[in-house]
Amino acid sequence: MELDNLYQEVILDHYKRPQHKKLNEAFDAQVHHVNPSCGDEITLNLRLDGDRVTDISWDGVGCSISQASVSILTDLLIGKDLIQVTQISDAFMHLMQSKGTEKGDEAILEDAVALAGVSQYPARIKCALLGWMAFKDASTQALAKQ
Amino acid sequence: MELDNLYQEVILDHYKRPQHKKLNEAFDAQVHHVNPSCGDEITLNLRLDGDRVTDISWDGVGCSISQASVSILTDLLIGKDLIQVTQISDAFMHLMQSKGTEKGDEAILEDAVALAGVSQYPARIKCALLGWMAFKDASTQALAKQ
Amino acid sequence: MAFNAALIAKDFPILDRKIRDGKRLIYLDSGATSQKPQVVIDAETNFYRLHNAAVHRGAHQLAEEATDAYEGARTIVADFLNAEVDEVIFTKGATESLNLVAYAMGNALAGNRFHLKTGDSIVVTEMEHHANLLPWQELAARTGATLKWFEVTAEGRLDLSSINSVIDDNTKVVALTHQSNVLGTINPLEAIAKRAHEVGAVVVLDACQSVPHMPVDVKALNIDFLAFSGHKALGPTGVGIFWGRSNLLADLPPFLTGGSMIENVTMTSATWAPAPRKFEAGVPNMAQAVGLGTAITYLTSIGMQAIYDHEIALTSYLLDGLSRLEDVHVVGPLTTENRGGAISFTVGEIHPHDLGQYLDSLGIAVRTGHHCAWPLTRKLGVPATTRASLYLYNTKSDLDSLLDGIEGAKEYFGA
Amino acid sequence: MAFNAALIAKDFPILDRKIRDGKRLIYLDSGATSQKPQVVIDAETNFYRLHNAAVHRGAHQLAEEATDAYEGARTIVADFLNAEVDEVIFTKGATESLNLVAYAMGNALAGNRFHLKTGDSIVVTEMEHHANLLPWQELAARTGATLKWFEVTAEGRLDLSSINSVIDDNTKVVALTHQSNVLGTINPLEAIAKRAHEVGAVVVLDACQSVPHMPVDVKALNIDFLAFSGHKALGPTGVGIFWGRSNLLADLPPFLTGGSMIENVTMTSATWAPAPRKFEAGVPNMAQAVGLGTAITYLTSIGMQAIYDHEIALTSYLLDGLSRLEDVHVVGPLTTENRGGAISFTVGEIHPHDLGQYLDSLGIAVRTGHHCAWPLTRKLGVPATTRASLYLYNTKSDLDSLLDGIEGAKEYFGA
Ligand SMILES: Cc1ncc(COP(=O)(O)O)c(C=O)c1O
Ligand SMILES: Cc1ncc(COP(=O)(O)O)c(C=O)c1O
Repeated sequence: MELDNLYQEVILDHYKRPQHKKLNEAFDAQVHHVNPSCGDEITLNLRLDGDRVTDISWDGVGCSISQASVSILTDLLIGKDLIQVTQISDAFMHLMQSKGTEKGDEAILEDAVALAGVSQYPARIKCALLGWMAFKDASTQALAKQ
Repeated sequence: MELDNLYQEVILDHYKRPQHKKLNEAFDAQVHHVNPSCGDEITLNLRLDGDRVTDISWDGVGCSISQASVSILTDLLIGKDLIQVTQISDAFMHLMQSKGTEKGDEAILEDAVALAGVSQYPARIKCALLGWMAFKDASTQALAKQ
Repeated sequence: MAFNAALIAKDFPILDRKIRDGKRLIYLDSGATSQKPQVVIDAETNFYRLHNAAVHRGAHQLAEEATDAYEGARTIVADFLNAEVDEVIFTKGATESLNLVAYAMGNALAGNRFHLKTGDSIVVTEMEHHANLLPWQELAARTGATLKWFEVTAEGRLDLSSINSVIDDNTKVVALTHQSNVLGTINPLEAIAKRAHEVGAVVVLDACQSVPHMPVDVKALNIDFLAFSGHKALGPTGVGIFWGRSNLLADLPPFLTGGSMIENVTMTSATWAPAPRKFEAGVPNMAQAVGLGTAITYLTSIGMQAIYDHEIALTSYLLDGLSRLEDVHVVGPLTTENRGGAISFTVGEIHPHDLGQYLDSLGIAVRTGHHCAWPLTRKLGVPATTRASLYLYNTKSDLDSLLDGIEGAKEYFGA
Repeated sequence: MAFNAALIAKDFPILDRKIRDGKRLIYLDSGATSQKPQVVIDAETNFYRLHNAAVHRGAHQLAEEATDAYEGARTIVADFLNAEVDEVIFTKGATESLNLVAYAMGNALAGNRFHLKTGDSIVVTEMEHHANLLPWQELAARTGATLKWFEVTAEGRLDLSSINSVIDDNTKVVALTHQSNVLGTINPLEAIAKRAHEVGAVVVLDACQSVPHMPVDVKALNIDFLAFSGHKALGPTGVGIFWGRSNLLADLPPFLTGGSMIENVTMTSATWAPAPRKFEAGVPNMAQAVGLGTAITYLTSIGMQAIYDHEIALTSYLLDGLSRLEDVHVVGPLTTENRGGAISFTVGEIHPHDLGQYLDSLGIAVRTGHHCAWPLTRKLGVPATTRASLYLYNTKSDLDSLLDGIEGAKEYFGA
């Protein structure tokens, strides 16, 4: 079934057992993002230690794609420094815009390659990006405070 | 030539030698009407004696149809009482809306039957009616003063 | 002639299309936009191929023909609504129509009956589409008037229990939807219009979800202004209707200004032509107006009562089917009493976006989200729903596919 | 490939039509509205037959395709104008675009750079179309700002001799036409934009008569906002463009409010999506936007410079021909220097309405009247003129017919 390209096992797993989905009260930046076309919402807390991501926690409502994407993001980015983070984010953006022509580099993106199929469904790309946009916003804010 | 239905001799004659085209300073009502789609303008002065039209005079700029129509109107309506005026105006309105299916009753409309062809040119009906609308407005105003 | 939706569907070329891997298109999203019969597509095409010219402006034959076609469409719309011809104004859609009346009221100076000021109130409802909420929020902010609203009950009905305090002597406008695009609820206009007129307020009806689906007679409804979109009524995109009582249109200031709506213009001032011209600045959406006229002629030839009856039968069938599925919760009235064919629901823990995507993979087009009525979905505690919305070309077999699809999704997502 | 207008004309089905008693249609009224090539008609038709759905709103395949087509058209327009994609806003026409910017400025509160108040001024010109005059008159009346204008010389040029006092430190907006729809005059934007920016004012360009006829690069022109209508550029009726610099669009408040232009909505307040969404409330004129994209692709394939050169050659030919006729008086520049193919004239004592009617009987479509620029025609002392306006499908033979027709009219009306 074509749909399985979109809903890979990994995604449904993250959806059912989301990682770091419990707001940590200690944070350097907190952001709230909304997808106005569907009403999905996310609150994301970020902790930075210098240029290293020490914690990401979140809460929100949304579809499997948006929930899985942010869950995967937390696994991927916690512990990385900002250079690595930029590399990973850029690779993810690139994958989302690939219209199904790319599979993603598993060495960089790990579980996030499971989201490759989203790039074939233009209306869903915003779902997959909700958490990433929130993270980007939070990291800008946290850096500004340093 | 089909166009001759529109531009009858009588119309071009009235256009070149318009009747009562010189404002009489004595009037019971003066009105100024404009055709906003082409910029044609008319000023019309009316004198009533009881329910009888004793004088109509006018000035204005406009196309042959609008100028001839008001010229014909003055010839037709001066001297008539308001019951006759209504009968003539109604007959003229009816003729204008006839889409070329009627010729007009010469006993009532006299020279105005020459405007029958106008009813086939929807954009020109407003030209033919400019003077008639001005007259209607003026007679309402003059009556209100009595 | 019995109503035959399958036969009607043949008039709509898009319904022949295949979706995803060759699936039949099952279009259940007519509440967002309807599909177009070939006659409507042809009407626009013929306008461009044969009669295209700027209306009201040229002394040439094409301009005459274009004007005839355009004004002919106005007459068709007027007859359809039981309105006077000069009361019908072409806009680009319901959103513009509603903004038109709100902005025009904002343009009314002191002394004009539409002038609003601090102390006045504007009444809406909690079930309004953003298009019939935001223009009033903005008007209230601009004029100092207060925005008030009728709440929605858990059953998806307007709570009219305090109608006399919601609509009071300060109320100048009551703006509400005829049929909710989320709940399907058809609102009790009679009581509201009566109370509004008692206090001297005007009633603005958002008829986006009613005019395409049932007989609507503006005189019988006792309303003052009405808006709907052509694209939801088998018509082209880019055209809508604003209707107003002629005595009110005479007092209402214009909204958009420009060519063709004037009586006289100097560098410093202008005067306006009478309605409908006063509200139609610029070269109009002529081909679209003509297409809408054709759409309405098509609807009339089938009969609005017959269309309504068909949709009610389908709605009843779908509500029934949904009630038999586990974990499915319909948001809105559960019977067809005073409700139309917009049916929103949730399915267990499956997010509407995921459900919609699954149904799409079967060729079934539904809409998911807050349906541009975010305050309503928030109030009902469901940030998003899935909506099936029905029209004359839908059949019971479409609904069977939907019901099967929902069961399939439950399995697929392991819910 | 040499420019071949006769071959191009074959792409336009209406140009095959017969007028009055079987006369060939000679269409010289493109300044009012242009004709449509078959590819544009097909683009709208195909949208309805294959991809019709509400954009940005559905999770289903049709909605994806419709969104692709609609956003694709936006990219085409952006490339055409040398603009950024998010700077291009679809409206229903230039009249709406110009009202949009005027109303949006009226919505700006104190503190916003677009806020206007007593003491501020808005500058227009005496040659504006009503669509670029009345919205500013109204804005001035609403805000207390003063309306000022550049006068027009007897030669039909802007009198810029007192530019530094017309545009002064109080000026907030300078709104003017790129090419006059009556005179054909192309205005000297460089000097005006320079002076406007010097005092911190924004420049709003009415490009209705330039974008369809010559290369227009919004960056090179150094302007801030631009408006044009699709229907004058081979596109469908019911669609236009509003362009603005992205930093300015970020500050400009919205105009129409409703669905799809929001970020968040509660019963009492709302926040807005970024441009272009902020300015596109409601289900858009999707099929028309797609048609406009196709029109622009068609224009680009021929080349805007080639179209301009062709029109200039025709203009020169017509000005020449008219100058040889007795009693014919051209209103506007007599050479092709900084002028385009809108050529207005009077013929002795023959009223333009009568001349237009006579030409129509020969199959020649021109426009007569004040051309929605009444203050201009009044200023020039000609209450009405006859206008021939040219486009890519016109030929010298069309102009020969016009010249012969004028001679015929003189005889017919005994002038
Ligand atoms: C110079 C100019 N500005 C504005 C307009 C208004 O355009 P529209 O009527 O398409 O909105 C026109 C054409 O009518 C025009 O020629
Ligand atoms: C109830 C209701 N009101 C208003 C609108 C707005 O209509 P449009 O987007 O066509 O302007 C819609 C549809 O989107 C609707 O369903």
